Amino acid sequence: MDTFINSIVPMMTPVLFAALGGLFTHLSGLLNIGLEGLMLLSAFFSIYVAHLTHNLFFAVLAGIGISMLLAVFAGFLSLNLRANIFVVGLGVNLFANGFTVMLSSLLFSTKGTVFFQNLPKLSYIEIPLVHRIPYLGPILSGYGALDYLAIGAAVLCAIILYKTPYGYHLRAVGRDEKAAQNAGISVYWHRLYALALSGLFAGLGGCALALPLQTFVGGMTNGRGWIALVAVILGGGKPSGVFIASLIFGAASALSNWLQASAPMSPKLMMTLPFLITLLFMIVKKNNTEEGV
Amino acid sequence: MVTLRDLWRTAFIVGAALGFGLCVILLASERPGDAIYAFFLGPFSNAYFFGNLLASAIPLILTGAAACVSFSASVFNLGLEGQVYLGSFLGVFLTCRFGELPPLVVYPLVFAIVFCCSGTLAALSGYLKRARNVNVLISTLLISYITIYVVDALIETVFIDPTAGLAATPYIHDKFLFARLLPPSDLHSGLFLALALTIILRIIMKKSALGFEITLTGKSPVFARYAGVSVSKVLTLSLFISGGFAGIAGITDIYGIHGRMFRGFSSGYGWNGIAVALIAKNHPLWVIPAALFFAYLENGANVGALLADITPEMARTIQATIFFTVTADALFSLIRKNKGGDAWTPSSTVSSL
Amino acid sequence: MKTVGPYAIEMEGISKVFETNRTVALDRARFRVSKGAIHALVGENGAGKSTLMKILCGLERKNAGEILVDGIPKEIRSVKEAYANGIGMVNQQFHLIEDYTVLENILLGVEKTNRWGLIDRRESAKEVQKLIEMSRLELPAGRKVSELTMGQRQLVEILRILNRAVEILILDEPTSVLSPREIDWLFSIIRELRARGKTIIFISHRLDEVFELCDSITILRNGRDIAEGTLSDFDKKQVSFLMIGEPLGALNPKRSPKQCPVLLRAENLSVRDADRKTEVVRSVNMMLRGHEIAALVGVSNNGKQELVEALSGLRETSSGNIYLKDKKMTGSTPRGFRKAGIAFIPEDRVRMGASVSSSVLDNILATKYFEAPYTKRGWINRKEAGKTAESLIREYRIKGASVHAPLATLSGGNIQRVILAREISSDPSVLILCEPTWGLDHRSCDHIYERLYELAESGKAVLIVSSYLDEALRLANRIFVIYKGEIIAELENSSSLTKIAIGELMLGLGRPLSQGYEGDGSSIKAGSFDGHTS
Amino acid sequence: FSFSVALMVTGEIGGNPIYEMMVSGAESASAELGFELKTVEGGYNSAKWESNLIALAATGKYDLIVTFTEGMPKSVEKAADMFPRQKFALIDGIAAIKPNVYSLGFKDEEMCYLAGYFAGLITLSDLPGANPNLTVGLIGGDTYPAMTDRMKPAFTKGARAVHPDIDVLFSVVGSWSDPKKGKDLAQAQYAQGADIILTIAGGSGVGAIQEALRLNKYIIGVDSNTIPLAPGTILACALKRADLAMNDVMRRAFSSALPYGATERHGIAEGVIGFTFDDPTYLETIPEPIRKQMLEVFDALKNGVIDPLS
Ligand SMILES: Nc1ncnc2c1ncn2[C@@H]1O[C@H](COP(=O)(O)OP(=O)(O)OP(=O)(O)O)[C@@H](O)[C@H]1O
Ligand SMILES: Nc1ncnc2c1ncn2[C@@H]1O[C@H](COP(=O)(O)OP(=O)(O)OP(=O)(O)O)[C@@H](O)[C@H]1O
Ligand SMILES: [Mg+2]
Ligand SMILES: [Mg+2]
Repeated sequence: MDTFINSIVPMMTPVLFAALGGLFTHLSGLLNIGLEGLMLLSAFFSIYVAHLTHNLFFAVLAGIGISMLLAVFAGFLSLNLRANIFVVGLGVNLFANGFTVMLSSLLFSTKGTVFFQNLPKLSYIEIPLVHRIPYLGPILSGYGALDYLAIGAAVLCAIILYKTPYGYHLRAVGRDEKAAQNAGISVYWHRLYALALSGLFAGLGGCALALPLQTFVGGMTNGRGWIALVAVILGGGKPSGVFIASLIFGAASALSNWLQASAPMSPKLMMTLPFLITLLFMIVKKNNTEEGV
Repeated sequence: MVTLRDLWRTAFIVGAALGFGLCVILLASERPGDAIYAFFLGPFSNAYFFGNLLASAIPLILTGAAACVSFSASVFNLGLEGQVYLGSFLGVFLTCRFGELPPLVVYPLVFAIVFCCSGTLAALSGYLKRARNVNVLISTLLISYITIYVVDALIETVFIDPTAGLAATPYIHDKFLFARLLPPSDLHSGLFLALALTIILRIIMKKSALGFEITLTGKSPVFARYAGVSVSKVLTLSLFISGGFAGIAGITDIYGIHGRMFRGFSSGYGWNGIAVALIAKNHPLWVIPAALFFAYLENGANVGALLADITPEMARTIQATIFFTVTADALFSLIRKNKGGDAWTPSSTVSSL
Repeated sequence: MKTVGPYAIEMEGISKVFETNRTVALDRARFRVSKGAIHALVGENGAGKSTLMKILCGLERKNAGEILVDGIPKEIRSVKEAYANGIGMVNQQFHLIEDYTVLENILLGVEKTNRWGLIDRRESAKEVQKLIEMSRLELPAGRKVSELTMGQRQLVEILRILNRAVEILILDEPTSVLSPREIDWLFSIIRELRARGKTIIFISHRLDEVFELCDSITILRNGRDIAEGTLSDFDKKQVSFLMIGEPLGALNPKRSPKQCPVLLRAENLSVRDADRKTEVVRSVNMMLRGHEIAALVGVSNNGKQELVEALSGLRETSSGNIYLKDKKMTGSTPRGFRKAGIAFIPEDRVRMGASVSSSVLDNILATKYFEAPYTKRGWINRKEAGKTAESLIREYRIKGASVHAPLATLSGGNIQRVILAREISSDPSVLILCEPTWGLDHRSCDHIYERLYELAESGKAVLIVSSYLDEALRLANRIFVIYKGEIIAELENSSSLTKIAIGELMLGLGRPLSQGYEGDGSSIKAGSFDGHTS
Repeated sequence: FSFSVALMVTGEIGGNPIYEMMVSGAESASAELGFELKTVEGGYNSAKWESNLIALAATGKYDLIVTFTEGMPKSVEKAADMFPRQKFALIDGIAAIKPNVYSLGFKDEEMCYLAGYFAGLITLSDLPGANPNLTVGLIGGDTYPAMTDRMKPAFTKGARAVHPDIDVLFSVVGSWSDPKKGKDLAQAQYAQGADIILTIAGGSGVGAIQEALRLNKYIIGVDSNTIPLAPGTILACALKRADLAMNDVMRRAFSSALPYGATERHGIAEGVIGFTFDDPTYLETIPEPIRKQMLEVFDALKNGVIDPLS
């Protein structure tokens, strides 16, 4: 049972990171659907840099950096050249998918799995004292550094969005562009910041996906960027909601994985579980009556 | 008015995008000249490739039109993929069931049932929106995922052709296959169906009361309600039509090319349909050139692989650079400056998600 | 006729062409305001007033011309730069974040932070409370703006600019949604600001207000300034002549009604608010007769909006019934109400009454398309619709590029005309309209009044909801006063009926007002209610 | 070049180890023998594969067109009918008999039987990572007929041949390139009592290896020898030498010795299916008795004494 519960958080982490990134763009009114691609790009570069430098810090930095770069580029396309953000986002996904495999075949001369056993490991952290609490200890403790960071990031995002002027301005921009402009807030810059932040968090998501596995495989995000978008909207545009949505999705996936192994059912039907549970959750939860489709 | 600056900007963007695409080719290809030729001109180099290009535009025209309808009502139907999938599966299943009947009886029957079933799948999200205020974007997406897995499970278990060697349904009878227009290429008479449906859609959107209600609701649901439109009904209906078109896209492709349904059948028809609709700025007729453009990019990649050494990942990278710029305002300034407000702004829809 | 320097603002040769519809909004206009003056900017609908002011505050870019602030040439490219130059503007179309609270809206862009960079809630609340108190207002600082009435929103907009401590304050038609009492409050604030040396630019179509309040004036016509000077050099006739270029016709006389059958009847009508908890309209009984114009007046937040929305089928009723003639309407859809002949013009024009991103034609068609001759077996006859639209544009003198241009490209007044034209032309048997002359210039007001009289004369019932008591008194045969969700008085409009008397009733007082009042709705705290201007 | 071959990959090479092996087999043959090799990646849009095949045949430039997998027979047959003078070879799939088509299938069931038998031996053993539970696992990249009809049953049969009560856990990743999910599934299987897992999941399998490393459990690899990636964790690999097979087909075609019109199925006897008996780590980590038993089963399969399916 502990293992089951313990498996939920790591399953949530990449999705949560990416969803936090998506959240900023959602609130700014320019939803970035390129999270999938940003994660993938960051996953590749973090592995590459980890391989070059054997330094996890640089690896994470590289992952974040490249993903922010692409996100800002997407912002430039959408804000300056007024390209459609949805199409640009699809472009980001396509680009990352192609470009990483291209680089992988150039740099590692394989288009397939890039796996290094000798990379520095992200260790699992037992929180002192906490891990000794009976029952609760094993659930609260014993995750990877990035897992803790993700939860910390959710808290940080909540603070940024609801306690700082920046957060107020950003949400205002998303709520009513004209009104924000009228209050002297720059719509352009806030949207660009939001996209940069989506790059930052999606980048972290990519690192959380690749670094603990010391592996890069082309297309290894497998739709997690899209799930992150679901979490953004399911979470009602709030970091806490996004956290809960990601957690639900993580738990549903864990359940699906768990049941798959021995259920006498078509595995394909088992795989619908995470989506089914998320959908049911959406139907059951109280949806505020604010309009907008 | 188009200023010189606009022209420069346009030239710069297109140049930058193509330049990057060329860099990719130069970097990764051993015979860049051949690769460039094959990618960009290959699809037009002979009737076979050109026929294939047109053939692969057919489902995109239909899914593009499908996306248009829902976007016009400002609902984001992200479940096209699942609706295509369900439509194709049902279509094949029914065609096998009615195998005894002549095609002219089966077609209308199958098209009607497929339209209704795929449409209902999409309209379900409209119902959930109305009953429980569930976000349509998410519910369509989730329902689509679920549909795909369930249909996969059906293909893998109950409706599988054991001799196929892969998860696929049995073939439908040859008499049901659409006529080929340009053999041996894939181009089939479904093209006319797609064009006709798109034009019908355009007429509905432009001339009918329903089309008016859909656009009105899309632009301002509050005003639409005030004006007496039943907003939730219109949303559900637009989803229904959208899903129906997606289903038709799937079964048309099967009648035209594959003759059976198999796992992984709709490789991105739904998603690409969305992109097509966005490039077409939500205008049903612009969907046709946008879909052709998309098909051109895909076939360029394919011809590039056949005649030169373009790999799928190179193709994706090049396609992405084109994606980045196709919707850039500057490119459309020539067309749109004169047309006033018909343009659909991305932020208004995306932010209302 | 000249305004005198030193000037706080000088705008010289300002031109503006809107590319989208190739409209010349401003044509080498000059605009100068003396320091410390209250300066009026007047002109017909579409004259270019708002555009000129938007250029001044960085919301629009000019094509040509130069701006001097305190004699120094300035480029104002964004609202932020305008604030930096001490210029702040209150737009008429509200620019508030609906789901932020009053407090958050007022502080938006100038939040107070503590040393961690976090918003200091306590300090903020204190500051806003102080601001509200200083301006003698009663506004719920913690309430979301979406729950406020239009008048309260206007006050929030004004407070927000006051909080910015600007030197030059632009008010674009601030009075049209305010109650008389609120207007008085605003004027006293404006005068106080002048006393503190600030410069105020005031846009209004109500010349009474202009003459009461302002020191100097600029008159704009078709994008050009055609006169400026101190106000004492002008009289009202002159100004309206300069504005429209022709003398104003005589005022139409008020007409007295015949006794006529009841058209619309509400019986014990109750309505709950959005979260279905409190009753905001309580057992209302009212009747509207053919051949008459009735007015519904009341202080904001007393159920006025909810009542008329219920009467027009847009809001669910919790009990009671609505009858049109003898047909029971309760529970019918908005479309059902429309088809039965009840037309409604809501207070919230931009969101509910129109779709600004749709074309003028579509806006006109929106409430008509489902009936002959515009539709036939589900197909719309666009030619017919175009004809109707063109004729309405002519009749209501709607100024704009074309019927296919988005509504948003029309000036504020012209948007109003489109909405009015649409509803009045639908030939309803009952017309309910909120703020009938909101944002309209003088000539259009008269035109609308004329249309309303015509409607009534042809046997229809008209109910106006107006915060402008002068208008109610001028138009209506009967006046309903709503207070705390109940119709507390139904008054025949005779010469003995005064604004003061109505005002007392609106506040729930049966006797002449001497001290403060305990009403919960009004925004103004204390001070006497002494009717409206002039 | 006097001889030229086109290789139509049904999908993309990236993320698909067996494709990678086959392509490398073809490339080495082309390098050794000096013929022209044109590799075409068909992409994930399977609608394109058949038309690619036809397009390649239509060029008439190639002496032989090679393609893979079990999904392709119908397409190969169609192309072969359209271009009767064009030679085709289908690897890892069996097409109907046509005079211009050669097909070669692999006996995946032998590979999986070997793996299953090995897994059974390990779970019963007293190796440090083995537990008393009679549970072994199989993680597949996806469900497809070869997996459900041959691989999984053979694996189960192999394991039960060691002990009839052995439970086989079966999970499907749904993707060949999702190492994270591979890891999660392995975690679930190990937590449910498995101590050794066979991964037939391409890039997704890497995640399972990581999880095994973390928990000190075991993995059986497939296709190529991956023991050096995680010695001591990947205990053995059941080999499917698709590269050798491909190389061999190319050689035979080059020397005009490929029997067109025939179909063959290669397995242990032909040296295509193998086991990492010679790997030094294997020799080191696996106790003698188990190794001996494995060799016996291997021989029995080779000689047809055991039917890996039933
Ligand atoms: N965004 C816009 N795009 C195109 N045309 C516009 C736009 N805004 C205003 N116009 C046009 O510019 C002209 C001047 O408009 P403006 O809003 O300045 O008038 P106004 O004097 O404020 O009128 P009103 O009294 O009706 O508010 C009008 O003809 C209007 O149609
Ligand atoms: N919420 C809104 N959404 C879209 N367009 C709007 C909105 N509010 C106003 N507009 C349009 O934008 C233009 C500028 O609006 P603004 O309120 O500044 O000027 P205006 O309508 O002339 O105001 P006023 O009535 O005070 O003169 C107007 O033509 C108006 O129709
Ligand atoms: Mg104006
Ligand atoms: Mg065991």
